[in-house]
Amino acid sequence: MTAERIAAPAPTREQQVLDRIERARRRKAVVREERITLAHGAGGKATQTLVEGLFVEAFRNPRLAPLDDGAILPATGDRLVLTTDSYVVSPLFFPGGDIGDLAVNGTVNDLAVSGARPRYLSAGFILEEGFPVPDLARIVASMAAAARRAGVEVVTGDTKVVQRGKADGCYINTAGVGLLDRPHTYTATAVRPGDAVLVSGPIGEHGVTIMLARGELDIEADVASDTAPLHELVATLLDTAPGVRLMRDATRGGVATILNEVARAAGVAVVVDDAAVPVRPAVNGACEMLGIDPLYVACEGRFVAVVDGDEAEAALAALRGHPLGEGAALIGRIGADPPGLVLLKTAFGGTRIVDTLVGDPLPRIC
Amino acid sequence: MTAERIAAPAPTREQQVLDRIERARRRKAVVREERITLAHGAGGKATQTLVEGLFVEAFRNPRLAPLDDGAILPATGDRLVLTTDSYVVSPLFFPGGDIGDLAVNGTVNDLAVSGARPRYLSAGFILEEGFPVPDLARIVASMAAAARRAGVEVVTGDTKVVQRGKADGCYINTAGVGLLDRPHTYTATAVRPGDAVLVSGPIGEHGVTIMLARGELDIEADVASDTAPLHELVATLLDTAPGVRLMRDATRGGVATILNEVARAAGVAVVVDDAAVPVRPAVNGACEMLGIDPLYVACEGRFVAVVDGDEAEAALAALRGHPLGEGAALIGRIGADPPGLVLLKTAFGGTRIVDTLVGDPLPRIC
Amino acid sequence: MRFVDEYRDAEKAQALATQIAALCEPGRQYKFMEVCGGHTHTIYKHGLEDYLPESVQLVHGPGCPVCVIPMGRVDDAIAIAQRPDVIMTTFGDMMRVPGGNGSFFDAKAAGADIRMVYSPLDALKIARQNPDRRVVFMGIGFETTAPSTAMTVLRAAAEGLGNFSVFCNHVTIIPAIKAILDSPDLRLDGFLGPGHVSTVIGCRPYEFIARDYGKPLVCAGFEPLDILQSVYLLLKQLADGRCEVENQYTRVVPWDGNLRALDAIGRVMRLRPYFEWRGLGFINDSALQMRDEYATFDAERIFAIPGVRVADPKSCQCGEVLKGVLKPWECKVFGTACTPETPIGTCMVSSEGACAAYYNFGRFSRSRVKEATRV
Amino acid sequence: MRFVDEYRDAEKAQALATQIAALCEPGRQYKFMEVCGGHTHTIYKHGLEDYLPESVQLVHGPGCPVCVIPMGRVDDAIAIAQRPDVIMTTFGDMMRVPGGNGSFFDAKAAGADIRMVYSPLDALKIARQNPDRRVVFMGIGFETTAPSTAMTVLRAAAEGLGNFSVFCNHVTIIPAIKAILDSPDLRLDGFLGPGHVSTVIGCRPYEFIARDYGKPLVCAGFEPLDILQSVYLLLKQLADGRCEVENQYTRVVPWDGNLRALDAIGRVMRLRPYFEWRGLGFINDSALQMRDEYATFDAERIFAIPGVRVADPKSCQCGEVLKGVLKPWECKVFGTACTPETPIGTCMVSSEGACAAYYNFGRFSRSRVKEATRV
Amino acid sequence: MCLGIPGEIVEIRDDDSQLATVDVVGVRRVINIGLIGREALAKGDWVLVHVGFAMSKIDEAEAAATLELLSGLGQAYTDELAALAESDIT
Amino acid sequence: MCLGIPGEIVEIRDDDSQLATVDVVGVRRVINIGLIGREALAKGDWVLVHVGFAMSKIDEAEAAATLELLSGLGQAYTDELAALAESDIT
Ligand code: SF4
Ligand code: SF4
Ligand SMILES: [Mg+2]
Ligand SMILES: [Mg+2]
Ligand SMILES: [Mg+2]
Ligand SMILES: [Mg+2]
Ligand SMILES: [Mg+2]
Ligand SMILES: [Mg+2]
Ligand SMILES: [Mg+2]
Ligand SMILES: [Mg+2]
Ligand SMILES: [Mg+2]
Ligand SMILES: [Mg+2]
Repeated sequence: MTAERIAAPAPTREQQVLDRIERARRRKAVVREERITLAHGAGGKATQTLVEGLFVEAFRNPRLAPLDDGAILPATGDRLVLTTDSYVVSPLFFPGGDIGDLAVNGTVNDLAVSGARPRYLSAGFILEEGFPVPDLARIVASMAAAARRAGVEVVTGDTKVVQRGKADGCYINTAGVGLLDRPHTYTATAVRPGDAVLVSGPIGEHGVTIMLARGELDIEADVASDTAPLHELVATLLDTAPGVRLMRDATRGGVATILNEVARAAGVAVVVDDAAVPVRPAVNGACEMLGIDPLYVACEGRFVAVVDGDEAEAALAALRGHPLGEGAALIGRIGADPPGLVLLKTAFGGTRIVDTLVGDPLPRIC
Repeated sequence: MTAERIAAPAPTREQQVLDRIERARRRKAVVREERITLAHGAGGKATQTLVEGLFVEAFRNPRLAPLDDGAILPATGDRLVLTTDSYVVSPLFFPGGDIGDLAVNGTVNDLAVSGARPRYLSAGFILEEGFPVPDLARIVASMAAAARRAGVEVVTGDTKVVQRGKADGCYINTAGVGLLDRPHTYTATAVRPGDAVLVSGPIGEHGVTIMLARGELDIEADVASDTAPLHELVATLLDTAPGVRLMRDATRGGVATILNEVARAAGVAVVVDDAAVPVRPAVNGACEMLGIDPLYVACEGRFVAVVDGDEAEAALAALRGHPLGEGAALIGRIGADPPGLVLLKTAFGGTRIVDTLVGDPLPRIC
Repeated sequence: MRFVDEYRDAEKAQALATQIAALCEPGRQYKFMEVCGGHTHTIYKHGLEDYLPESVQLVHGPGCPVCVIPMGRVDDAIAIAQRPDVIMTTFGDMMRVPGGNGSFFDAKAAGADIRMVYSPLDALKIARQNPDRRVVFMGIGFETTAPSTAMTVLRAAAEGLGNFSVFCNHVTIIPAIKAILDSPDLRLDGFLGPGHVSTVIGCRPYEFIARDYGKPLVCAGFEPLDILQSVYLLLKQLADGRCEVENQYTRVVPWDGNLRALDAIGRVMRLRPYFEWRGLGFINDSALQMRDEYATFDAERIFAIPGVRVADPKSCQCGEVLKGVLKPWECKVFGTACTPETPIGTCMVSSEGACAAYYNFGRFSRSRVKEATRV
Repeated sequence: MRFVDEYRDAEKAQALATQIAALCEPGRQYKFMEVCGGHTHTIYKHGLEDYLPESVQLVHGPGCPVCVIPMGRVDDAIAIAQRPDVIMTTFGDMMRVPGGNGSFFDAKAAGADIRMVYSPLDALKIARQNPDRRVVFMGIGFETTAPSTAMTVLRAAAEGLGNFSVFCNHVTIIPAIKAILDSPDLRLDGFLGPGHVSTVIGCRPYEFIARDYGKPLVCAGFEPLDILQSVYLLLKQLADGRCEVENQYTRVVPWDGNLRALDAIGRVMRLRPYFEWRGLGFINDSALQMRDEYATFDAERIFAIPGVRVADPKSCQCGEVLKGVLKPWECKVFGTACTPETPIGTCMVSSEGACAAYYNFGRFSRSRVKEATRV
Repeated sequence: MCLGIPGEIVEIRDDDSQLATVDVVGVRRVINIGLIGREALAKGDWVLVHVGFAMSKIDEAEAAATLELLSGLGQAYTDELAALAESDIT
Repeated sequence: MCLGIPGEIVEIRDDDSQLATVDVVGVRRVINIGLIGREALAKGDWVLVHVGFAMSKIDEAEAAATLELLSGLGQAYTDELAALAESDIT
């Protein structure tokens, strides 16, 4: 023992207390509150606890861990895809999923249908003061599970808390970065007459599920959201059919809206065979009851693909070979005239226009 | 004239009407409504009109134009930075800026302080039913102006409309992608004893401006938000001082929170000289009146930099040479002990801890 | 779906089409009015006209309850809805109908608490859940819908629910048909009768049409085969020289209607001396109002409403369309100034409105489509 | 800032520190209580103890109005706030104070309409703007703040504002000081008197402290030099063998106080027979309640409040800290179970609370800091 | 006008609430049957539903008769086609 | 307790509202001066502001006296330092 060591003063009682406190402060952050308060969004200790105790815990990955202002990502290849969506679904939890997996799958799907490999997500939460922390934990867990399933990492995020009455529990924005290895650019202007129109599965399940889950219509049906990550299914399709012109996930506005976007952008006619459009009976029943058209109802795990007509059958077979594409169907063809319009050959044998909808499909009595 | 030409049937009156309609439909989209309705978020015609008539118009660039599910970006270099923030500021318009330039500058700044060249933004709008369209147009215009100023492009976006009473007019999420050319990674763990702490200008102006702009405190002062894009100022600093360890824009939680994050992450003591911290008189006066500490008040155009102690003076000179860094100051040093704490040498000559705040700084009477 | 899919069979339709074609006298033009907007919707939604020869023309009648609401009544409803103590409830169909100063959607965006319901009973539920608010149900519809409003009022009365009331805009179909029959500029060969109204009023009330006006009427169901068969039946009457009221929709419509439903209406409501119809002007005894016994459930009496008559926009030709005088595309503003996004007339709002149906479903010419669908 | 910056001068402080050191008898320990939480805040915020010799110790008194509110009163306030018709208003200081079942912040998150105000007059404004709601102002504070509450009530009465009331929790400083002086386990050498309370009550009410208890008191301002000078004046009295009430804060505190303010209090409020103080128990005549003449503005009479006494948590030693018997860090739960995020006692909530001030500003030991700040 | 949809009665409430549950291809809703009357309805009956009320009981015999008529027309058409084919005018 | 802040009266309302505007380094707020009285105040006076009320008028002479006293102590200290330097005990 050196003299110096002996000379080091024994810590005072105060210092012992302070050391104990510092140890306590270094312990793993645990969110103890039952509800979100404004403090969780103020950037101080509560925010820190929420981020470390909940988000980092669930999304754990080396790019997120430093919690710096931005996440640093290795970028291989020479083209990226960036996309974003905010999720404001109500209710937050519904048969088949919740806002959490929706927020991951939705953005993954926008990347996938752009032809990119989904890789990184950002997550921006807007929470309403009073939101139950267990609900948030559940949402975050399902985001994390969805991210694992889709092979993406949540690498950066943000949390804001707004006054009670200034949100609806929880809104989530995700932005996604995907790596575009394939040489093609999938865009509506590539579509040309003679192409075939495919849909990857039965439509309208997500939208009908949400409408019924709100409980206001007092309608019960055995339906569940179709929310799913489509990147594998898309990859399967692209590997089989090099003549894919365009893919779109059929979210808000449904299949009808996408087809109209295609018709307008490419200056072509889209001719759909109503009888070929896959719709599950319960979805159909609910739509009949409410007087709405399944073609306008949102999906969250289906996409529309326009492919070279010669590859239509091969493309369909490829889709059907994947569990998420079992219900895929060839629903129509691209024509030249009348440009900009979507026509439907009705099951009854007639023909009509399918236009873009003005607003949300509203339940109607007449 | 060939026989065929003569044989082409003259269009019927009905067809003439229909042709006129199609021409009308191809005209430039113009948002005619005074207020946002749920239809603007439903994905149909109103959404399309809003996107084409307002957003694309303002943000015009070739990557946004296709309005596909994601934007395709050329990626040069081998590292990217991804960041995100949601903006929920109230009021939406305030002296010195609005939520629009805030949403651009804030994300640009997170990229800048990560050492990246800000390049691309996504923009996710959550609008409250009833939000005045002219206000939205004003916000979008100021986003576009801020983007131009910062040299970034808004390449993809999303719009949701929520029921009245489920938001506060307009929330914006931006995610940003920056290209990281510099070999360094700027992160808190790089900080070491002997380093110097700089702030790029007078603090607290944004936070005080917002508090007063709410009008609830009935306090008037000649203050304006400091919102500004910091990428040029950061570049100036990095070009001068290769020994920059870390930069952070001092947003929510203010300078004090950042310093605590540094102290904790790096296991160092941060010792700040209160007298050296630049605070404008009006900010100081408002803080005294409200009983809050400017160190915790948010800035939106200031950053904290920790640099090699030997480069402190050069770094300071570099900052001060740029218009946005005129008020820069050397405010403290990094020490070894006590690790994890931020100490303030008060102007009065004493010493105290500066801890992370529990919640928002609240106006207090005692 | 049972009782639905069977009546959407393309093969049977083809057979009917052949029979229909066979019944048409060469060179003669036939013009039948489908009274009901539901028929209009079916016709366009299924592309039914593709089965009809060019000589058979279907014209769209006044039977869309949303299309006939005058602007002033919409303004009145919005005035009630704008009161901070009121929750206004209505069917989705009403949300986009323009008044003199915007629609329910606009009023909602501007702050009024307006909620869509699937059933008037849902409005009652809202009233129970919000005892401190006044819940108004905007009742629209013909005799099909009036009984449900009446039953709801009876239920509210039984529960003693003091915060519920009805803004009654129910209308009656017979005076409207009579107004059309009396219109000088009309040439019709017969009527497709409103199937669902008839579940309540039965078929007897139509007898004067055949008897006094010499026009055959077939009470028709709402599936495409129902309509084709009804057209067939009309043509058959004409071919046979008969002029009768026939019931094609026997599976649903009893000849005598639904006495319980008529009773419910009669207990709660009585005829208004006159009521304005969009485009058709004032028609005597053509609408329902709340009886004095239910004055406390009558929003019209509880709230001060502006009650101002708002003239239809000058450019609006809904009246002509509702009377079947003009085809939708013949209206001067169709598809340009008047579109589903920016409707000028109500016929452009409801998916049963003739203009909206044609715009949304039928907006292309027959010959080009034949080309297009061949791909 | 005028009247502020002059009193934050480090050079003058150094001079004072020298004089203070010179006045200390070698070997003697001095213990002065700053009655007022504002002083506590200043002491920590400016690091004032760095100027004091080890032998001079400042102990923190009961003068933080937030720290002394018992849990039951917080629960009562929350019970009022939870009524859907009520808007509760209070100062930011109150928001995080824990009751038996959470704080105002928790209640707000759970749905109560609770708003922070800067002045009671702002609460009045809210009452004017929300005629259909009942606006309650939670009045807290000593005699400094009570006059503003009283003036606000007088104004509300003059305006005939029927939807405004006060949940009165104003307390009086003298009985609290007396309770501390009567506490057996205390050893104090003098008091720093509460400067801002004294603007209202003046210096005369302290005379019994010097006269009956033999403790000098210096009425002290709130800038760091004010406090150092007051410590100097206390040490000087002790050195001179004097025991008086002195006024260091003459620029603001008149010896006789503010008669208008006292009058306003007297018109609207009267003493409560007894009131519970956090940690100190019940003290007679130590708080204010609304007079009968203003019963209609008294939230305690308007609303049914639980009024249940909630015992302080077992582990809480706020009482000892408020009496100056324990230093904050000597409390068993300090900094571990009791932190500003999860306060057990009220002293950890207000930035004037002794525990919060020490935790936030002073949580490191003197010797290590000397090292640290040398870098 | 007046969207009506056929639904099968799958449950009738045992009280005087006049409520029943209908099923439309697996989709269920509680509706009011007061306009028909509980006594006139049984499980398995089909009704036409409009705005949450049963408007009329669907007459299955009449439905079958209509369809038969339509098939008859179809038969006539098929016969005609057959006759046409046989006539062999080419 | 009781945060108080000195502010300069820059405007006194001409009515009986007992309101005045104070300025704190360029920051302004309307406050109530009813606890001092309009008659006792003039533009340019300084008051101590607490929760939106003026609690007392700041006595500038007393403020100066306090500061002088503090400077005196400072002077004594400086003198002492000077004396110390002069004594040259090294
Ligand atoms: S186009 Fe519009 S205005 Fe013209 S008839 Fe149709 S709905 Fe009426
Ligand atoms: S540490 Fe907490 S419980 Fe202990 S005395 Fe301080 S405030 Fe009270
Ligand atoms: Mg940042
Ligand atoms: Mg997107
Ligand atoms: Mg998407
Ligand atoms: Mg952030
Ligand atoms: Mg998409
Ligand atoms: Mg960020
Ligand atoms: Mg940021
Ligand atoms: Mg989107
Ligand atoms: Mg058609
Ligand atoms: Mg200290």
